[in-house]
Amino acid sequence: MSEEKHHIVSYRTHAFVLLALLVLTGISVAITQLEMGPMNTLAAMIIAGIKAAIVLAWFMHLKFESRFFAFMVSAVVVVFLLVLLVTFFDYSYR
Amino acid sequence: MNSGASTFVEGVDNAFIFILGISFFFLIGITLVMILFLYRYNKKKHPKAVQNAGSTKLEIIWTVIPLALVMGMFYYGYVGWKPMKRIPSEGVEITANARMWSFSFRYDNGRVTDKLYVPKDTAVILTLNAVDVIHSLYIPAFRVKEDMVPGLANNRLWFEATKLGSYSLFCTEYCGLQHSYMHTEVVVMEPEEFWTWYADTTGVALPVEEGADLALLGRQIVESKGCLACHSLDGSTIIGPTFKGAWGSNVPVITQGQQREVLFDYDYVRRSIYEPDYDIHQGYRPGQMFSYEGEISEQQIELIVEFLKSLNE
Amino acid sequence: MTVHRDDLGDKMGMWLFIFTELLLFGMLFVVYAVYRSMHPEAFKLGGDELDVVMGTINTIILLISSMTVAMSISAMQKGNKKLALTLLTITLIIAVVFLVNKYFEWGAKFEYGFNPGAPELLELGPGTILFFGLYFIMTGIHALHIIIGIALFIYVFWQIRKDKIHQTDYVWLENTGLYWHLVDLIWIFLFPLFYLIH
Amino acid sequence: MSEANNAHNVSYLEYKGQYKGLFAWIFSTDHKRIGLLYLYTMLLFFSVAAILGLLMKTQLIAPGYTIMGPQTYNSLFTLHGIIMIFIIVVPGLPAVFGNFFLPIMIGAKDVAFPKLNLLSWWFYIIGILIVLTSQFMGDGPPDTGWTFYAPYSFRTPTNVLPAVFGAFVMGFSSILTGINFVVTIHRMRAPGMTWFKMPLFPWTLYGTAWIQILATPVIGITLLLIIAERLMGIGIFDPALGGDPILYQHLFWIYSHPAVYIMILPGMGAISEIIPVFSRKTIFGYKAIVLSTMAIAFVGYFVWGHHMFTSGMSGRALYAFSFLTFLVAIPSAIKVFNWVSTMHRGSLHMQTPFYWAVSFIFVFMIGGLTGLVLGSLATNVHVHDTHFVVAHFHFIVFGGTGYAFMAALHYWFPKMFGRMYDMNWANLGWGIFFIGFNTLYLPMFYLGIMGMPRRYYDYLPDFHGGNIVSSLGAWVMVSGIVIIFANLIRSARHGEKTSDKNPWGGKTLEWQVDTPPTLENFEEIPTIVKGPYDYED
Repeated sequence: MSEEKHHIVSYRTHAFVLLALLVLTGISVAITQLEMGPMNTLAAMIIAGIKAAIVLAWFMHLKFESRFFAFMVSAVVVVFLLVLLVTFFDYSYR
Repeated sequence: MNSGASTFVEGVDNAFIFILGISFFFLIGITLVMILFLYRYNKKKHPKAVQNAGSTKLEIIWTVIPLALVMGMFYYGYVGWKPMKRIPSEGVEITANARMWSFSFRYDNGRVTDKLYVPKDTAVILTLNAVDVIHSLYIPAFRVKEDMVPGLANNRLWFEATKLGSYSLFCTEYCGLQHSYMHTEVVVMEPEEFWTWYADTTGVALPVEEGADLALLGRQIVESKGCLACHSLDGSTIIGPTFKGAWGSNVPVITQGQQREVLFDYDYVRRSIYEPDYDIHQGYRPGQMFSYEGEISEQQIELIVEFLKSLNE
Repeated sequence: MTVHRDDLGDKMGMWLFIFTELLLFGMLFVVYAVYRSMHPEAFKLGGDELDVVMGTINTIILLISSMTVAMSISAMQKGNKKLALTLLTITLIIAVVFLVNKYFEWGAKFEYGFNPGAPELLELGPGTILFFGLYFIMTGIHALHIIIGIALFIYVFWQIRKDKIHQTDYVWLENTGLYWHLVDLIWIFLFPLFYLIH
Repeated sequence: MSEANNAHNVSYLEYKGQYKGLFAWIFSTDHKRIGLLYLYTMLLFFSVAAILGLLMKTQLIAPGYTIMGPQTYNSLFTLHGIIMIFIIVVPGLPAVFGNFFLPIMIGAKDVAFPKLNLLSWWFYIIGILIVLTSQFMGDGPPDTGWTFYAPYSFRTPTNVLPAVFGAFVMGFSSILTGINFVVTIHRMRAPGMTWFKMPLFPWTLYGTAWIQILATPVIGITLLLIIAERLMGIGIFDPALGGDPILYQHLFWIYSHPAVYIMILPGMGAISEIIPVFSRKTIFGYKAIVLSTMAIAFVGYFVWGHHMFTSGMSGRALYAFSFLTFLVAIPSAIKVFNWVSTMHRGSLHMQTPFYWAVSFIFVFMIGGLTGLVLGSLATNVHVHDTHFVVAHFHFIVFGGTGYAFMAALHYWFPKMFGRMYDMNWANLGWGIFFIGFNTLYLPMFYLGIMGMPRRYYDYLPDFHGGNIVSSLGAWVMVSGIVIIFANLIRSARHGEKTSDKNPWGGKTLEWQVDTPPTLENFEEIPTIVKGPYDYED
């Protein structure tokens, strides 16, 4: 089924994506140098989540693939988060 | 079912009866229906099948009814289990220690026993410790069980015995070679009798009578502490080196990475019991034996030495 | 037999494989979360021992390499074989540089005795032992993926040179790219969790 | 291509490819040949593990030393568990019948990645070989049990590493098969075969494949951590270094509970194929069975903690897991009701596969209902880690998957080999096996409720009665297995030849192709217009 149309991502877009990722990396390094207690980790994880989403959407072409791919990825992330949550049913109440 | 002897028995057995009752009903009912179908709709009697692709109504019925039933089971299970986790603030506190492959029970006054002695109609709170690997303390007659996990702090189990007598206590978490021999007994006594027994701390120091067979006493200690599970008396290698002919020999050991030879004497025996990984007998693995400090007293070591000496005769 | 070709199917297979990788690392993150919740202080002290500058450099170059791979796919789609090969070469070099950095980082940790089983580490207590145990296991398995990625890139490079991978049949390149982005994704989480905790 | 070797009219068994002899099999990428490769490997190892089981039951016939010492006993139940779980029931139906029939049932010429499929078998074989080296090398056979519980698995001096590493390698086999099946089902269904026109066996394989993909990496990393622990002492699970052995159990069961559904779902699928065919009636509640399959696959992922009710976990985790466990019981119940309803007013053909299917429902009900006892908190505390659990999971894994495997084997046998087995011997074997099976495992429920712990080499005299019955049952059951296997092996070589495309009157696609199938299964890919079990004519 090679006749399907492929979306070609331009070099410019790639460069912008990289720029965004580098800026976010800078922000996360800077923000974790501040003393914010547990908020540090939260902030770092949120930024990492955004970076991951950007990589998935543009570099990994999820934005341009069939919707089913994005659905599968989200399902896997949900399964992982649920496993983490259920595990902490034990560790939070020991 | 075996005789119930603690306050948990009623709750647990109610859950058993509820679940098993429903289970038997469905098992027998569905099996009979199937047998009936096999008979009535056999191709000889019923050559043409009547098609029926399903019924949403039936699907809903047999989703909702079992759902209600299992929620009932969940409820009974929860009710029977809840008191096990509600540990009372007062009671007889005992520390249960497990190691490969024996239990020992330490009372607040320092008394250490192989069997678990408890008073009747009194809350008993066990703090569960394990030295080497995971064990599990199980008293079927009391319907209690909890794993004894090394490194897990504040792992407790409680029960209140309601009948006099002695009951089996098993290790139920597989823990190696002698797992199936790792069992002892719980002895339930009248409270007065228990407190008299408890106050009798003469048991802490061994009464060695004049002229007693010291080697025999030593042998009893070696047997009750489970040493023979790893150390043979006939010269064969089990997990650790044999005791046969060991006394007075020169043992090739590795001490902190250095090879050397040490004399198998009182000091060596004592160190091997209290700090087993200090001198590793060459050809054997470290980390196999854990310290018996607090479980075998100095006096007991002297008796063990007498026993080891006797093996050379 | 007729040759069966289904690019979308191949890509789907690659994604499914990526899911297994995500969950494999995912469980390490679960382990990390559990032990960090048990020993928050020791993990902070452990994090202080890691070199933020080195970590940041590795993050930046890995992100750049992700872009060069993505660009090489675009180049391949446009039929620019030469550019695709150049971009792949840059990616390969970056992958090697990442490993070299890692080698020096690990070497420094070994020197200080933070490697598993080192007597110095054993004296620092359970939290620190677990932190460095996880550090070595997680960055180690990540580095292993980088090595596999390098092997894949070399193979793909060769295939492009031989025109086995070309403008109308480049699913191997795409899938290798996906794999490389996965390596990047994992690092995006590893970096803050190990280097940026204070 | 010469006419005699045309992929459209030569049976897959006779097709001459690039290689000859044994190599024509072990290097074949044909999904049917790969299916048979798995079948032969499994039958071989099943026989080995069954003998190990028989030896253990013989040891237990009386208290004390009967025929072996404790170290031998411990390594036997470890090997029995590793072989049965990792080599037989986890790959089980998907690897044998899934490989053979999935493409045919959905109207495809092969799976999506035939080479990967062969690689998957090679990973499987290499994994087996690595596991086997553990028996002959180093410090003696491993004695940890198939669960490799920390910290015992890195304290014991026995040869645990190869066993763990072999299981790890077999994980790749499982993952690759899962990926292959998901892509095959998504991309290669025949024109007109919509999702809800797909037969139920492929549906269950689809659910199973997802669990294989999402759960197997968990055991992979867990086993790697055990290896790292043993080799380097990283401390992740070692309490002496601050690790938490209970975390090992979490990770282990995050895989190993879904693995139970990897084992049982395809079995349910096979039963869902057999019952309508031998009732000459469309399956009752097709969509309900599909939905319950997917529900089991999803919820089954979050109930692992019920293996750990007495492990020292927090109380809140306990009742969350107990609650979820009861939820996952419902979809299985729905399936049983639908199967029985399919038989209602059918025209039942009493033949060997149907005997197996009906007895499957019976033993599976016992397994499922005793699972309720284990899912409930109060009763679990009493029977956890006793013979009750051993009986329960043998009823599910052997009674469920094992019976379904035998049912599927007797059902598809003529299609696979182009020969028919002897029905009388097959029925006799089934009867003896069924009696032996129940005599063997039912007393274990009683022993468990009486309080006999599992993995016991020796026991107190109180437990003697139940053990005698159980051990005798083992001998009866193994006699049944011998009859069944002897009949099948003889028939595969010398049985009555048949080219009847459809001996049982099935409606799914595999009964429309040649017997045995040609190399490419279909001369022309069919277009599907009807549902899978359409008996309306």
